[in-house]
Amino acid sequence: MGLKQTAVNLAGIKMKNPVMTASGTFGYGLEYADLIDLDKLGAIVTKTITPEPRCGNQQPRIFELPYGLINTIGLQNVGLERLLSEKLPALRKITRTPVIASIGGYTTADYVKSVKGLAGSGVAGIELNISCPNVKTGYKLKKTNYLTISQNPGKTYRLVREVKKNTRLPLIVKLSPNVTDITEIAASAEKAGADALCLINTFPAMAYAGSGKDKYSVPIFGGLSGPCIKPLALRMVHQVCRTVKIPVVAMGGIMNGEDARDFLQAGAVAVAVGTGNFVDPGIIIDIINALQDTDGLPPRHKDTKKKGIS
Amino acid sequence: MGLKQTAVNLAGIKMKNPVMTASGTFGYGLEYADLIDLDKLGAIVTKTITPEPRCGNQQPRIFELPYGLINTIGLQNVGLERLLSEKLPALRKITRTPVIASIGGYTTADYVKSVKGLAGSGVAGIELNISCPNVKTGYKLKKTNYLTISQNPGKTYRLVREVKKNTRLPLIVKLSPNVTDITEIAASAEKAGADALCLINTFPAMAYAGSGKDKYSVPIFGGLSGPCIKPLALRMVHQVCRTVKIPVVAMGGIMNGEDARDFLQAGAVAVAVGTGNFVDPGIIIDIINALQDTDGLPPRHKDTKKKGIS
Amino acid sequence: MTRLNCNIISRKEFSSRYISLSFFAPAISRSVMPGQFVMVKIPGERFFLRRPFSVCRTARDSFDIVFKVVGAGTEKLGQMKKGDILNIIGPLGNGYPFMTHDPKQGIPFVLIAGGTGIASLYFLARCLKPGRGKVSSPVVFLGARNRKELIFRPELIKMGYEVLTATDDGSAGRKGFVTDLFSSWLHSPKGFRPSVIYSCGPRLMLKKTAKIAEEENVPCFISMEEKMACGIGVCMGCAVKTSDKKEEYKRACKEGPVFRAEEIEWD
Amino acid sequence: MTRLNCNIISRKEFSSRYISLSFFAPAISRSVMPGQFVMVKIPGERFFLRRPFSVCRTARDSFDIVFKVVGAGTEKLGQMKKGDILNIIGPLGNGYPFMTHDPKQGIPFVLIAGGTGIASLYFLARCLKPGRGKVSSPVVFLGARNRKELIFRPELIKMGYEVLTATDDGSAGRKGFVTDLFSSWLHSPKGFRPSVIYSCGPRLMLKKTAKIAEEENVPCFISMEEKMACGIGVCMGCAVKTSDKKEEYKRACKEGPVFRAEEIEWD
Ligand SMILES: Cc1cc2nc3c(=O)[nH]c(=O)nc-3n(C[C@H](O)[C@H](O)[C@H](O)COP(=O)(O)OP(=O)(O)OC[C@H]3O[C@@H](n4cnc5c(N)ncnc54)[C@H](O)[C@@H]3O)c2cc1C
Ligand SMILES: Cc1cc2nc3c(=O)[nH]c(=O)nc-3n(C[C@H](O)[C@H](O)[C@H](O)COP(=O)(O)OP(=O)(O)OC[C@H]3O[C@@H](n4cnc5c(N)ncnc54)[C@H](O)[C@@H]3O)c2cc1C
Ligand SMILES: Cc1cc2nc3c(=O)[nH]c(=O)nc-3n(C[C@H](O)[C@H](O)[C@H](O)COP(=O)(O)O)c2cc1C
Ligand SMILES: Cc1cc2nc3c(=O)[nH]c(=O)nc-3n(C[C@H](O)[C@H](O)[C@H](O)COP(=O)(O)O)c2cc1C
Ligand code: FES
Ligand code: FES
Repeated sequence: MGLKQTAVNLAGIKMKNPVMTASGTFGYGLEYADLIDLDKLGAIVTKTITPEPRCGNQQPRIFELPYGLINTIGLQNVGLERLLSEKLPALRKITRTPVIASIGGYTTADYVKSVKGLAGSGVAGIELNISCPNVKTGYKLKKTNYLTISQNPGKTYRLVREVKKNTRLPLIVKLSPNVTDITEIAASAEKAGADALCLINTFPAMAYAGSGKDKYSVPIFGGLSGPCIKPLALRMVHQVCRTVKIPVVAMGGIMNGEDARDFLQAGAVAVAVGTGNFVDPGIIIDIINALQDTDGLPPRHKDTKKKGIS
Repeated sequence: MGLKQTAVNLAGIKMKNPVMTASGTFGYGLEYADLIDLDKLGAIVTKTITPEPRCGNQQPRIFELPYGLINTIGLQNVGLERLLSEKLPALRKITRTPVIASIGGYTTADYVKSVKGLAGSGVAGIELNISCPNVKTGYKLKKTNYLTISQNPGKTYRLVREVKKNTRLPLIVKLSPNVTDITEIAASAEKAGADALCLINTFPAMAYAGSGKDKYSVPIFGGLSGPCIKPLALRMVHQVCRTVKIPVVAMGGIMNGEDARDFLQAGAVAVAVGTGNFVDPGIIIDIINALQDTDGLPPRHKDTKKKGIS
Repeated sequence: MTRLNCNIISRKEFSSRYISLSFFAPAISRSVMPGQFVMVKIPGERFFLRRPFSVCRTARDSFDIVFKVVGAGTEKLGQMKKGDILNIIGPLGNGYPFMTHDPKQGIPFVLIAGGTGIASLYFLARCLKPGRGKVSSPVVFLGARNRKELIFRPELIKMGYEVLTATDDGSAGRKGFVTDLFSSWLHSPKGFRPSVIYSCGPRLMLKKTAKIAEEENVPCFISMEEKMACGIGVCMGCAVKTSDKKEEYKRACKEGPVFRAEEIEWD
Repeated sequence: MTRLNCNIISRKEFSSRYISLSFFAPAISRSVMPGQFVMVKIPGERFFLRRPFSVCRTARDSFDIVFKVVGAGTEKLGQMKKGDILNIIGPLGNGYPFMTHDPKQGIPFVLIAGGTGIASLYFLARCLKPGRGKVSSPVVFLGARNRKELIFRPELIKMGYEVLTATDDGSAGRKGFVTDLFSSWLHSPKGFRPSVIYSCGPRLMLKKTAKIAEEENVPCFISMEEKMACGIGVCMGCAVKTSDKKEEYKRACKEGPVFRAEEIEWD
């Protein structure tokens, strides 16, 4: 049984296999270089950067559950300039794997500034993070929060269209699962010119982080990731793959080859591993091997019998 | 350390403790009578009934995950008439615990018919299920699906107002978590006259149910419940308790006393146990004991420091 | 129906994948009927739901289950040892009705078991007096993947049953489906139209059995396995489609698991 | 930094809640420096994230950790036995810089440990030559809940350190905070302004230590514990607020866990 063909073309980004890293769980690609062979990855997605550096939220930022993780990092990042001057050149030195830069911001201008800055930087594509639940503002503030505008189809449309005008790089739009109907948002992004979609970002969640008597003094609000969100992510990927024509990158609780195959079967062109990297940095390589060793990529869009809500 | 005072008044329903059963996980209250003392419960919520009996969805209806459950029962129920003539009288014979009837339907008339039928039946309150993800229609059908109208504030408002006009019983409106902003829906229900809110129903989810070669032939779509949804439910309960004045019944993955206390701390007046009943029918009694034995009910609405999205 | 912490008092391996456990549980052993089942809580948080197993034998104070390792839950269950304690709810469901010899004709009954389906039928076989009708002894048709999985055969023979076997791989008895074996036996010189058929096994096998029973016009009771969340009738997860006008979907855990074969709507 | 499956070669119980484990791992033992830590994968699916532990001792081919059972993860870790294999990533982070005696004055250093904070400081104590300055031996201030939790005291004395202890319940040494002990020692006849302070322990203790160090104008290095998801610098979960203009939040796992005390922005 030889290795199976696993190369995919994601909106023009040529990947040797459909497995990439999820933004925010792989730093700027450099940190894992000691532990795994970066050349084996399909693509590397960097931590979301903003034009200016950001310092992120207060502690605690991490809350572990038996089946997932709540994080409230708040987009701590080195900023566009250091990404361009330090991180990308360093990464390029150690691997040829395509690098996708994830960008975030507070205004349309922020996003435009970042895509312009990334032109000619050597990145293979851009991921538009408009779905981070961890940045100030949120449910009480009525002001537009760009980092959650993927909860609104009109705003999504306008931002994506504007960004698209300013870059020739493949544009992947990352969506929030925290919406009534994700197909509506997906359609807006597609119409506005997105080359691919990425779903899903984390779910807004909450836990009481302390223990014993202190417990209720520290409510932690943040994004939920990990195995527990997989059934929700899979449903959304399945839905969206049946309503848009552009390719979908799927993620949400992928921990092994079988999880990855489920998402590919549901229609995704590529998958990303996030929280799994923390559990074990070797997971992503195991997943790539599993896809190559067993039966290759599953046939997509083949569900025939459908049940329940579909 | 004596037993702590745990009685609560839920919109006029006097409960000896704040722990009730979640609709659809406790049948019509009769089935568990051999195993647990029904008199100990705060309230019993019946399986959602529709005016006519319903036979529900095809097999498989249950998919187990290590941290939750996907079900696609499809509201199999005996119908209003048998509820009134068989189930409620039988239940009344064996317990004095308040019974709340959960009702569903396909038209406003269905709901109105059920509440009218329930007048004088001895039930202590009515739960309006407008959030079941498991009934035909769903994401592809554009036709109004009454069982998911809690995804739309306007429709929620109109249905609740209409039902409220036709009953004097306390009306608890059960909401779907599958919305962009649950506070908006909660506010509509409150404005329309709901006496209490119940959150959350299950999340639309998907899994491939087979194994090995057959795996991808059986995609199962259904509602996700159990421990994995707790961080999402807790976030929504916390949000809603800060935006409405009417009491909230909270549920989603409650498996022990600590889970129950988390929701009460977040602001809920009562909690419901669903999937936990399957794991162990004794769980609900353990939870009641835990609330009585330890520190009584936690002080509510007391979070001061807030982090992340709040 | 009770919920008990039950001590495992013995464990037997038929093969590495067929294991039987005995539980100390007088409250269950003294009331359970053949065809009824128990819901076993398998230790470990990841086994969220209890697992249903038929009772296959009882003693005064204990009962046995026998199961095949098919997934993570049965894998874990198979690792349990004498002295371990498991939480069990039972007895659950409705068992097989005892209709055996046709009193006028003395015609014996027949049991048709596929795979682990033998569990509940073995218990039934122990409770019914095999006796000997005018025609012949009651016959047990035993189907399995291979020789190793043909369990309880010696015990059944000793009790006075005639046992005919079929295996998928031909490693014992006839190669092929047990229903085909039954069918050709029926039309063979030794065959007879039984007074009643009891059957438990894979869905397809039950469907074929039901068809033959209908053709031959023999009363037939089958035990149906469906995925169960609660096992006691509250979740409606285990619905079986029936021809009943009033209650189209019946609960395998409550109205079943034993049904009259003609009631079932096969698809 | 490597990722290895490490065999537990010995296990020691200081008390039922203080346990130490030795792992066979030449790749780690030969390169790890005091103050560095490892991320241990605790068996069982429910332990989603790895747990960080300081290295407290090394031999040629092995290293030790010592930990207190505080939650489900350390509980499980405490049940591990000789021969069990755990997956470990390390060494991680930056250790304590070696600045010890003030060369001109011969003034010794001081270690201040609270609770499990002794782990990394014990390793440091073993690597630094305690020697004896003009003034006195280096001093270890050891604070813990109670007598039982004051670990490594005999070993430190044997190595030539002076060890002063404080316990919350007064069951050994002075009753109260170790920082108060340090503070009154400083102003006592035996006290001296140390050449450098190394400290590890609860946040509040570190904050107080930092304050004293600042007042006395002594260089001070502290090791900070923050919740960690990755331990290798990718998740930004372990951020520590610093006065650094360029990088306000530093990563405890990458730029730390050892920081210069004056860098930290306490709140
Ligand atoms: C009334 C009844 C009696 C049964 N009696 C026996 C018996 O005596 N001996 C025996 O070996 N098996 C019996 N089974 C089947 C047995 O319950 C399953 O093999 C077992 O639950 C598989 O668990 P698992 O974790 O190993 O498999 P997994 O496939 O990992 O289980 C995943 C989920 O699917 C359910 N499931 C899987 N297979 C079945 C099945 N065939 N029927 C129902 N649910 C299933 C499990 O309960 C669990 O919820 C019976 C089933 C029912 C409904
Ligand atoms: C760099 C570093 C070195 C450490 N060295 C030691 C040591 O040598 N000996 C020792 O006993 N302890 C040490 N700790 C603390 C140790 O990691 C925690 O006690 C342990 O993770 C608790 O796990 P648990 O599952 O028992 O607790 P739980 O509270 O159930 O853990 C839940 C989550 O919180 C995290 N967590 C809990 N307490 C802490 C803490 N104090 N610091 C960081 N994360 C925490 C856990 O890692 C886990 O992700 C160190 C921590 C850090 C950051
Ligand atoms: C610690 C952490 C940080 C994250 N940071 C980002 C980020 O900067 N940008 C982004 O688009 N997504 C971010 N995510 C979301 C992940 O990329 C991913 O969408 C999500 O975690 C679901 O995948 P998983 O379940 O495999 O982790 C972050 C997730 C985690 C856990
Ligand atoms: C098998 C099953 C059937 C359910 N049926 C109903 C129902 O009929 N009506 C309803 O409002 N909710 C129904 N629910 C949802 C529960 O009442 C509850 O809202 C949900 O399961 C979350 O709580 P849990 O995590 O404690 O189970 C059902 C849930 C399950 C698991
Ligand atoms: S398994 Fe729940 S009703 Fe049968
Ligand atoms: S723990 Fe992930 S960056 Fe430090």
